Amino acid sequence: MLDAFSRVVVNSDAKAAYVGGSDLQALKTFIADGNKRLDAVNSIVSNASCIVSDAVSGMICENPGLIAPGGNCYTNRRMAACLRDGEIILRYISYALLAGDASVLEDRCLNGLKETYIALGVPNNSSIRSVVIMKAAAVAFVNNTASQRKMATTSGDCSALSAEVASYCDRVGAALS
Amino acid sequence: MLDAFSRVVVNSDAKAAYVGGSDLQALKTFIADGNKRLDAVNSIVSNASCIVSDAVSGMICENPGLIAPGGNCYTNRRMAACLRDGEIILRYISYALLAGDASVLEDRCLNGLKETYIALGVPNNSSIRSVVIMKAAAVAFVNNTASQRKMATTSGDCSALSAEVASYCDRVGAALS
Amino acid sequence: MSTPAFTTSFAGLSLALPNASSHRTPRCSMGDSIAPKIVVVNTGNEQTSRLTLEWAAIPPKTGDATSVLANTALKIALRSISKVASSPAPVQPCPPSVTPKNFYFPPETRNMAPVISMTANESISVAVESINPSVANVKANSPDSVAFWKTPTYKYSAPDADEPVKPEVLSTELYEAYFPTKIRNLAPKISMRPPAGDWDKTAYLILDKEFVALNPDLARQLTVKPDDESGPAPS
Ligand SMILES: C=CC1=C(C)[C@@H](Cc2[nH]c(/C=C3N=C(/C=C4\NC(=O)[C@H](C)[C@H]4CC)C(C)=C\3CCC(=O)O)c(CCC(=O)O)c2C)NC1=O
Ligand SMILES: C=CC1=C(C)[C@@H](Cc2[nH]c(/C=C3N=C(/C=C4\NC(=O)[C@H](C)[C@H]4CC)C(C)=C\3CCC(=O)O)c(CCC(=O)O)c2C)NC1=O
Ligand SMILES: C=CC1=C(C)[C@@H](Cc2[nH]c(/C=C3N=C(/C=C4\NC(=O)[C@H](C)[C@H]4CC)C(C)=C\3CCC(=O)O)c(CCC(=O)O)c2C)NC1=O
Ligand SMILES: C=CC1=C(C)[C@@H](Cc2[nH]c(/C=C3N=C(/C=C4\NC(=O)[C@H](C)[C@H]4CC)C(C)=C\3CCC(=O)O)c(CCC(=O)O)c2C)NC1=O
Ligand SMILES: C=CC1=C(C)[C@@H](Cc2[nH]c(/C=C3N=C(/C=C4\NC(=O)[C@H](C)[C@H]4CC)C(C)=C\3CCC(=O)O)c(CCC(=O)O)c2C)NC1=O
Ligand SMILES: C=CC1=C(C)[C@@H](Cc2[nH]c(/C=C3N=C(/C=C4\NC(=O)[C@H](C)[C@H]4CC)C(C)=C\3CCC(=O)O)c(CCC(=O)O)c2C)NC1=O
Repeated sequence: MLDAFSRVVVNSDAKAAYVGGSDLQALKTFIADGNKRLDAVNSIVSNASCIVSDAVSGMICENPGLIAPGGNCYTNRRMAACLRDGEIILRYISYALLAGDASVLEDRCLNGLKETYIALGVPNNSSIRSVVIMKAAAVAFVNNTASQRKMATTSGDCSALSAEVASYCDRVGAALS
Repeated sequence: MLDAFSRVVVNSDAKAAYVGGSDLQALKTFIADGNKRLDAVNSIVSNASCIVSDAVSGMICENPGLIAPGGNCYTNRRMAACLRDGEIILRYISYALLAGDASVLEDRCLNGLKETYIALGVPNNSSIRSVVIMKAAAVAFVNNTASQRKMATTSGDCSALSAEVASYCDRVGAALS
Repeated sequence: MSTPAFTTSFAGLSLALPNASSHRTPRCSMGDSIAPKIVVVNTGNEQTSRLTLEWAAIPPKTGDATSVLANTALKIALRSISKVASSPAPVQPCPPSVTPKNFYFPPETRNMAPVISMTANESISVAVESINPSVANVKANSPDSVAFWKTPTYKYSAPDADEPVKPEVLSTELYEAYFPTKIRNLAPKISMRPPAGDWDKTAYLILDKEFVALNPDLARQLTVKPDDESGPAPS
């Protein structure tokens, strides 16, 4: 079943997958901590825009040279490219959390990313910094401790899930180091 | 003589009087040691600011409690009032030296000063100390022995004048005792 | 107020002065701060030398007060011979509602220190000044960086277009191997509808993928700089 999922993501011809009703029940038996995991993924994807722009802003706050002439985020086009990359990376992380598996993240997103960034002059320590901020936000949302927004979920312990999403964020950092 | 001088002021209800040319010559025949006296007065009034701030500083150096909380010179406002009082007193002394007469000093400046100071909590012994320092400075200037500044005057003996200004300073001390 | 009257002659006035009556001086009383101001001008020429006498209220010497206070206090501070060997005062605990830096170092006096300068054998000056060095044009005492949506005003400053040089053409060979065109900028899209409750357990999960587009409007927002005092932007 999860192979089917990966195919959706990986194959350019594959169509979207819709899982409802009893299929969803079946899916949930396959993925560890089904309900909690879906809540966790939902908390991230529902706040994706905010998480990404906050992380990119924070990265720039700390290094304003990025948006000065010569900086890799200088001009709207590059800033938009940076925000897009952040969103791409966050979505692959959320997919890894859905699947409970980092292979698609590694193969489709991280493979060759460092080399690509070096060729483009994207400063990897800054990219890593933005992913670290996204990690803080993602962990906060999974644990429902985000200071500015609370999700309504049934209370319980999601620390394993938050540790898991943190580990996927760390893989991105490791790939860029 | 200065009575007449003052009368000039009183008769015209004016606040300022100007004496020059032949009026000045006439005046000088009536004030004892006209030229020397004018030199003496000049040496004091030309250095008035310095004499006053030096005397007040010295008074405070010897009694730092005056500028600590609770002291009568504590805060800019009171310090400004104290410096002003010092200037008032020095000006009346210089007037007494010009007139050769202490009556205006006594009547307009010293009369009721002690009682005023008691009512205000101004410590009279400190006031007296600052006048003693002003006396030392005034005497030095009249004798042209001030260590930091020399006036250019025709040499001669001005000890009578310096004793006279010292006596006016002593009257202030006596009035505050 | 009428103009001063000049007398033409003092002839005949006696030098034996009776005590001056108080009415001969301008009406004033204790507390008016009125005192005689004498100015003597000696031009060395009998015709032009002159004396002026003016009765005026003397205002408090506010300007002098500051420097007299400070200079005298410094002398007292430096010359106190008997200094008690001090042990540090106990540190007051910071109340929970107050940020420590505001409690121990209130903003009005924060980041100031005595700056001593001297000329050998001539003078010492001590000035208490704000210390504010900068690194790469960013001053130490700049306000903390604030996210743009937290500032009351902000100014747009990023250019819309690229620098005024030839339009950039990215060489695709740089990343073609890793991110071939067909799949570049593609990312999973996950959406879901959780069950609403016991009355409606309908739920679904949709997994899709999409090309993530550039969003110039959002980018424009993020390049906006908040108002601050840190001086010219680093170059
Ligand atoms: C000057 C610029 C500047 C920024 C832009 C931020 C950037 C920023 N955001 C967070 C950290 C965070 N950012 C978010 C993000 C969000 N929370 C929500 O409710 C929203 C939906 C979403 C977008 C705002 C979350 C949830 C955290 C985790 C901590 C927290 O809840 O505050 C962190 C901490 C990272 C860490 O701990 O290492 C930083 C530096 N800070 C800055 O100084
Ligand atoms: C720590 C603080 C501190 C001070 C502020 C001084 C205060 C001070 N000044 C003088 C004494 C004096 N002060 C002046 C004043 C002046 N001379 C000038 O050339 C200037 C124009 C003018 C202002 C400086 C003069 C002329 C004397 C007389 C002695 C002298 O010439 O030095 C005296 C001696 C008084 C006495 O003999 O009883 C004292 C104590 N001393 C201190 O310990
Ligand atoms: C309106 C302004 C005005 C003045 C300021 C005086 C200025 C003045 N002083 C003196 C003249 C003098 N002035 C002094 C004074 C002194 N000598 C000392 O050594 C003492 C330090 C000091 C005491 C105060 C002396 C001693 C003389 C000479 C003798 C005398 O004329 O009495 C003279 C006469 C000419 C001369 O000798 O130079 C004049 C014009 N007269 C004026 O009309
Ligand atoms: C014509 C003569 C004449 C005077 C002599 C003064 C006298 C005088 N001095 C002060 C007022 C004052 N006088 C002093 C002076 C001193 N405090 C000290 O510790 C020192 C010992 C001393 C200076 C040497 C101070 C500090 C005040 C202010 C007191 C206060 O407001 O608390 C006041 C009160 C009102 C005011 O501040 O104006 C008056 C009337 N005014 C006059 O009209
Ligand atoms: C599936 C995964 C996947 C990705 C992760 C991206 C990877 C990627 N990023 C960029 C391209 C870029 N990536 C960035 C990103 C950044 N610049 C910074 O200073 C920041 C540190 C950082 C954001 C955090 C920028 C600014 C560009 C544009 C570079 C340029 O055009 O000069 C490009 C070049 C082509 C293009 O612009 O589209 C590619 C392939 N695309 C993918 O398909
Ligand atoms: C298709 C969409 C879809 C979803 C989004 C989920 C929604 C969902 N979550 C839970 C249920 C739950 N969800 C959580 C999750 C959390 N609790 C916390 O305190 C953490 C902040 C957060 C971690 C992410 C927990 C702890 C439970 C209850 C325990 C469990 O069922 O595992 C349940 C079971 C019923 C209930 O308890 O309400 C359901 C249906 N399921 C779905 O089918």
